[in-house]
Amino acid sequence: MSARYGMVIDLDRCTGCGSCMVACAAENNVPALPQATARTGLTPVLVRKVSNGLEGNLRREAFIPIMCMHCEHETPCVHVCPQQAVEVDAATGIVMQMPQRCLGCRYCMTACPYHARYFNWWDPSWPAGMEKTLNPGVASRMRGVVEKCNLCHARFHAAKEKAAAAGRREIDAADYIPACVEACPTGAIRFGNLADQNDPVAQEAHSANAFRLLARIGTEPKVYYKSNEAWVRKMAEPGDQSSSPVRSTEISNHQSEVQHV
Amino acid sequence: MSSAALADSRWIARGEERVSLPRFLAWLGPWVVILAIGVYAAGLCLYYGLNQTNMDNRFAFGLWIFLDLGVIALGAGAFFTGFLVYILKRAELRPILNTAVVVGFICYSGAVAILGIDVGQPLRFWFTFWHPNTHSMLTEVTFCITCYLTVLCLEYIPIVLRNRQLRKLPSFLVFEHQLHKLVPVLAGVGTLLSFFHQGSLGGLYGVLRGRPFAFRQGVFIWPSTFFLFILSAIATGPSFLMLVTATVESVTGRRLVANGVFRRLGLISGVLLGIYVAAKSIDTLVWLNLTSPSEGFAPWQYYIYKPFGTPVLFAEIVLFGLVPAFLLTFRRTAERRGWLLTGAALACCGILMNRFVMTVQTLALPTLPFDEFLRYTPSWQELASFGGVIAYGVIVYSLSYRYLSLFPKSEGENSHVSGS
Amino acid sequence: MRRFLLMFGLGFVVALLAGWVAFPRVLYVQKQQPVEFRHKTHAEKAGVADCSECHALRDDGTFAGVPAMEKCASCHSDKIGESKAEATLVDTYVKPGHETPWLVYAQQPANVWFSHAIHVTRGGLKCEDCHGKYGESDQVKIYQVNRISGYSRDIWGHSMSRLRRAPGDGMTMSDCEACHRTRHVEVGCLGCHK
Amino acid sequence: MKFSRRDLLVWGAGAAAGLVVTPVPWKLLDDASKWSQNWPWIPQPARGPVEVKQSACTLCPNGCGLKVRMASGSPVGVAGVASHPVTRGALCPLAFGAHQLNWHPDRLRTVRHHGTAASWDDARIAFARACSEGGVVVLDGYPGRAASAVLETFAEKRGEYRVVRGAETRALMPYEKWSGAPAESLGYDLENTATILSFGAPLLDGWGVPGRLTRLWAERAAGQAEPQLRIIQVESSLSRTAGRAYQWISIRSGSNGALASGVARVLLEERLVSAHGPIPDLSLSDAESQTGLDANAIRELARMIVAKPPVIIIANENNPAVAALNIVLGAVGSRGGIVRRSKTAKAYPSADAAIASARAVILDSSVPWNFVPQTDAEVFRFAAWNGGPTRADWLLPAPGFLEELTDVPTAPTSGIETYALAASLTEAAHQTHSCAEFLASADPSLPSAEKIIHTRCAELFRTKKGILRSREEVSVAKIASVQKLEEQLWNGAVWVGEPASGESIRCALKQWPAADARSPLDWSTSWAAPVLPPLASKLYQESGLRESQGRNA
Repeated sequence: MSARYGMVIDLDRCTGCGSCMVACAAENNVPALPQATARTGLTPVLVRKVSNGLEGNLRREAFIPIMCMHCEHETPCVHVCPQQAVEVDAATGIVMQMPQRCLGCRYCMTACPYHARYFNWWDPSWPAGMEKTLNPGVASRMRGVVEKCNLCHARFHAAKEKAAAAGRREIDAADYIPACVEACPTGAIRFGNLADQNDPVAQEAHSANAFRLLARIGTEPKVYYKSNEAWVRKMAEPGDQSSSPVRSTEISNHQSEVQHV
Repeated sequence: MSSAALADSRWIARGEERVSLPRFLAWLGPWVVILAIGVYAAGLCLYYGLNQTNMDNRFAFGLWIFLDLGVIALGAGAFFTGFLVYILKRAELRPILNTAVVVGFICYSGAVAILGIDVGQPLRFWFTFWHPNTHSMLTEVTFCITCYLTVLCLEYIPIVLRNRQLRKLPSFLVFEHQLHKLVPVLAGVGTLLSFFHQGSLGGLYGVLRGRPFAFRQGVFIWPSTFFLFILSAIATGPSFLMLVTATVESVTGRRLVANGVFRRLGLISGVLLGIYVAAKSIDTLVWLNLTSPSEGFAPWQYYIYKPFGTPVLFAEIVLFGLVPAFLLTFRRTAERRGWLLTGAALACCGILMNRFVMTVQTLALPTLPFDEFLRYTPSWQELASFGGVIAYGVIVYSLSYRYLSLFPKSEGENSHVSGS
Repeated sequence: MRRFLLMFGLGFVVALLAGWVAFPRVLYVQKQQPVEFRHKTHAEKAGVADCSECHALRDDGTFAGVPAMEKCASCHSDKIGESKAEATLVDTYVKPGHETPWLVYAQQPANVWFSHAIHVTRGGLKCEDCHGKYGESDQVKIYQVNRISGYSRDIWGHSMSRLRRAPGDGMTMSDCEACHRTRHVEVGCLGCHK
Repeated sequence: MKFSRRDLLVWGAGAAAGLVVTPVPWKLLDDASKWSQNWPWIPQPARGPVEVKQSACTLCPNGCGLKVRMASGSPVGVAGVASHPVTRGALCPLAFGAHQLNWHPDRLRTVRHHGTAASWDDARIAFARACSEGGVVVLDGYPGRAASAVLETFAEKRGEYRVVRGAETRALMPYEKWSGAPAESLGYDLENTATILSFGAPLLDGWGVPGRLTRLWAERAAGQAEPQLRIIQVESSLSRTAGRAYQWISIRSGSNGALASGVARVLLEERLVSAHGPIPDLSLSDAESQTGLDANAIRELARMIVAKPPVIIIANENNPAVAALNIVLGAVGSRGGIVRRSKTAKAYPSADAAIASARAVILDSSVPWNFVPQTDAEVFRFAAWNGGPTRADWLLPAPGFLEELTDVPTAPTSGIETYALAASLTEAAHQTHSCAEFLASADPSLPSAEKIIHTRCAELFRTKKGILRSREEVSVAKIASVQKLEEQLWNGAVWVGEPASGESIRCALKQWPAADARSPLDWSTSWAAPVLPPLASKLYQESGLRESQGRNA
């Protein structure tokens, strides 16, 4: 039976600690390049800070982890890739990016409304000796290709192999948990099979305060968010933000860094 | 006369008068320098990777894509003139046919060269042919541009082979003759290919569901921009040819084509531009009132960021659309060379502006509600490669003009103004 | 015209020879295995009946590949017989405790993920379906490595044209795909890549 | 036969046509792209089996449970241990990239004396000379370890042993002063509390054992309108904790003591608490003007904190006025309050005071890099990473992450006693020695840390108290031998003591203490490594989530 892996991220639980980002980078052999900036670095999952736009003690902030949304319908990146380096996997629903097939045209990056795709502007490198700490399940990429969250596919491989060795066809759900989900200290990021009606994550995805970013574009993302706070839910859709312009510090902090040498 | 000049003169078509070799070299010199810097910059990008540019994850396309879209749009004159001459049998346009082919060749080869730097892994270019994604507009563009560039080469080769020295080789002459017979067929094929890739280039952005500023509703299987790009390209292609020819005329001080040709080109350009402006206006209204709101984006959101306010939209449609359409169509303005060329220049600016808006503004605008408007300034490497392509164009055109017979000889002889 | 054909033909033939005969020799570097290992000897004399006795799956389902020194040392802690290979194995590797730097014919690049457990345990493939009958060979093969890509020759297969190949010759992605197609097993890109 | 130019052209055309039907162009095209997929200068992970080891983190004194994936002798991934009694699987963000720390460019690789490279022998000679000339002060940032015992034994003979405390332990110092129970033996019974009033402590942002309270908060409070656990955060600006708290009370910075006094006054005057205590001198209107909160807000806060008992007050520093509020609330020595988890822990002298007479000061690698001893003596500083400019005379490279065999005593804020062992999972990348090893080489009569660990395990086995927590729970009484016990501990099991009893803390508070206006130290003082794992600095650099802390890779 084909699965539809997805996530529900409870924004009320996210403290913005960034564990997901570090764990993701370590799992996926993302290099820590000193020359990379907010706009040229690789952050398959990126925690964005948003606020309700008010000041003083009325101010509230929330953190939104953004990764590939694994769009189910008319997946923008899959449609535009000229050489089938991206596909929606029929068996899992995972949007798979293949850096080895990638031409580096970056058309998919312009197509992605969530900016969840990252280009390798540099060849990856690590301080001498640190390459020993690379995760054997993931090949490092080279410069000139696009990468993104593949839902920790190395872990899916391991789970599949373990199941096969035991003679099973289906993986054990406990064996396949992406790094960000595993790392989240508050359990804000939950992972499951959205196609399975009995999966608590699937149920949560359809609960009252669950929402998806830019749902009206119609790409059916499989990453859901959840918040009991109305102002946070308003972050999902563009609209009347003009009255209270919402600033994302992530971008404004680094505006000056756009021009690099 | 030095031996070099003597050797040089033997390559110039008999009866044609050209500037002296030193003057020609002096003209070429600066362009060669610009080209050399461009090649060096491109080399840096290939060797060190695209970190040499100022593009980033959010501004994943930059100056180069604008250049590609721009020159390919301007190069549309090549296929369209071929179409008019060979398919619609408008023989009066034949004098500019060679120029059209050379300009087309320059634009397309320049665009392909820039694409070769712009992709992160140029060695994998053939994957697009081996593992094509038929849903992708970029696949369509790649296939058509590659094929059409081949067609342009086949159209350009006979022009080259007719050079005074080269035609001495008998087999070349035979080859040229055979190839020449193919030209009407090539024009047909070229037209078909060009229709598709000009359209696909429009589709490239029109299909971007995730970029509501660019996304357009489909007509058949293509977004409306597919057709708008074809229309705008064929509308401005003749204008650009007119500008190129006029520029060459003023640089060389010779009248190269009859005024009637310009008038005819202007009329074609103007009428098509008028149709384009009407279609673009309808498209804009549909997009602002239906497409964009249905995706949850209020249209005014796109125009609150400086410098991309509503004046840009106005300029694109009225100043660089409607105005040149009038200038090029109506006799009172079109019969005056100054107004005609102003109209042509405005039309070319308009298409460049359209391509700029589609590529750069689309990426600068936020999609997520907590995103910000983005800025990007090209690096010197990007600018230098850009300049390199322009210089390449000027050099190829200058060489072609000097050594090949681009314009019918009679025109050149009769309207000889000064002996430059 | 005759001269034209002659010259053209001459060029054609020279290119053919260069492309089909000289090119593969230039493209691939030949390397010797560190020890003259013989599968046949092990099967016949040491009574190793099954590939998995040495090439085993680990507990977590991963494939151990070429066995570690430990495995060799379990029999070859001292020299068995007088052969030169035996001496090399014991003196150079077993006694000092160094791993033998075997050159792995079927080594896939870093971006490939291949699970023996899935193919063998679940899919029921036999070793020779992919590896050919190398397990019965009496001689250690020369290891050939592509100068440009760094791939073992066994990945492309022995035939340059890849037109007429013995079963188990070649392990490119097309070979994987072909087998998957005939068995109607669909996997995405990341089914086999990492 | 003579070749003409024409012949050459035709020959070339033939060759070109021939080449097309050979593998040359096609194979080259294919191989060139394969080359681009396998560029030799791109590091690729090693091939080989992966195994998972369970251990404990030793980067700071909180000893979180770690699951470490090992490949080819190197750690390649870090995750939390779900069965860990305190962290329950949660870790701080830095831990996930900590396995890269050993290769950090700022790793100390050689002994350095005044900035120039020296040898271990040079350091030993210099230290021996110093020892022979006068006293030695040993500074430890992580007391309670077997290695600490080595340090202490050495110091007893040759000088003095002092402890550098993190902000969390410093916040417990007033209770040590008032009750005599050492701050090292006190902890917070967070698991049983219902209301936490925090005076600027970054509770959800790395405070204490980083995962402990975040887990509790996530289970009992996050996203709930009426949470089981209320965190009330008093802070001048909107911090991560303030933003996620049940209530955020914004006051002027530096007025924590005044607010605590004001709240205490309301509690006592309105008889909201049954306990008695000295009434603060500060009037409510003074508290009002100092904090910027109006009197009603202070009253409301007082009512709010007693509305859902048990309540606990957490300070972010050694602030007696804030600490006294806990006494007023009766939260010291009671369930859900501040508990004494061990009766055996000793009180240590603090390292804050100036070091008057010593010939040498030696700093264990657990002392935070930014701690500067006030001394004129020769300073020997152990550290695994170079945290920037230092006044130490000697920099001595210590073992890095997972390189050292050590034991892991109870975390400073923990409400229960725990004990774990951390094996040396990976070979030291450089020639390193721990401070304890160094001292043992100076004084061969010192016991080795390993021997002390054996003794401690034997002691645990002998008392038969507590349980061992791993994937399953085993009572120590049921373990067959001390070897079994030790083996399980080396494999990552955690010994958990019996729940603390509260009676043993009696605070004698005669007079309301003056508010201590000292500004709180950065939370990162509890983070012993002076540098961030490269991935964490990358995170700060690229996400803007935090101001850059520490030094980048």
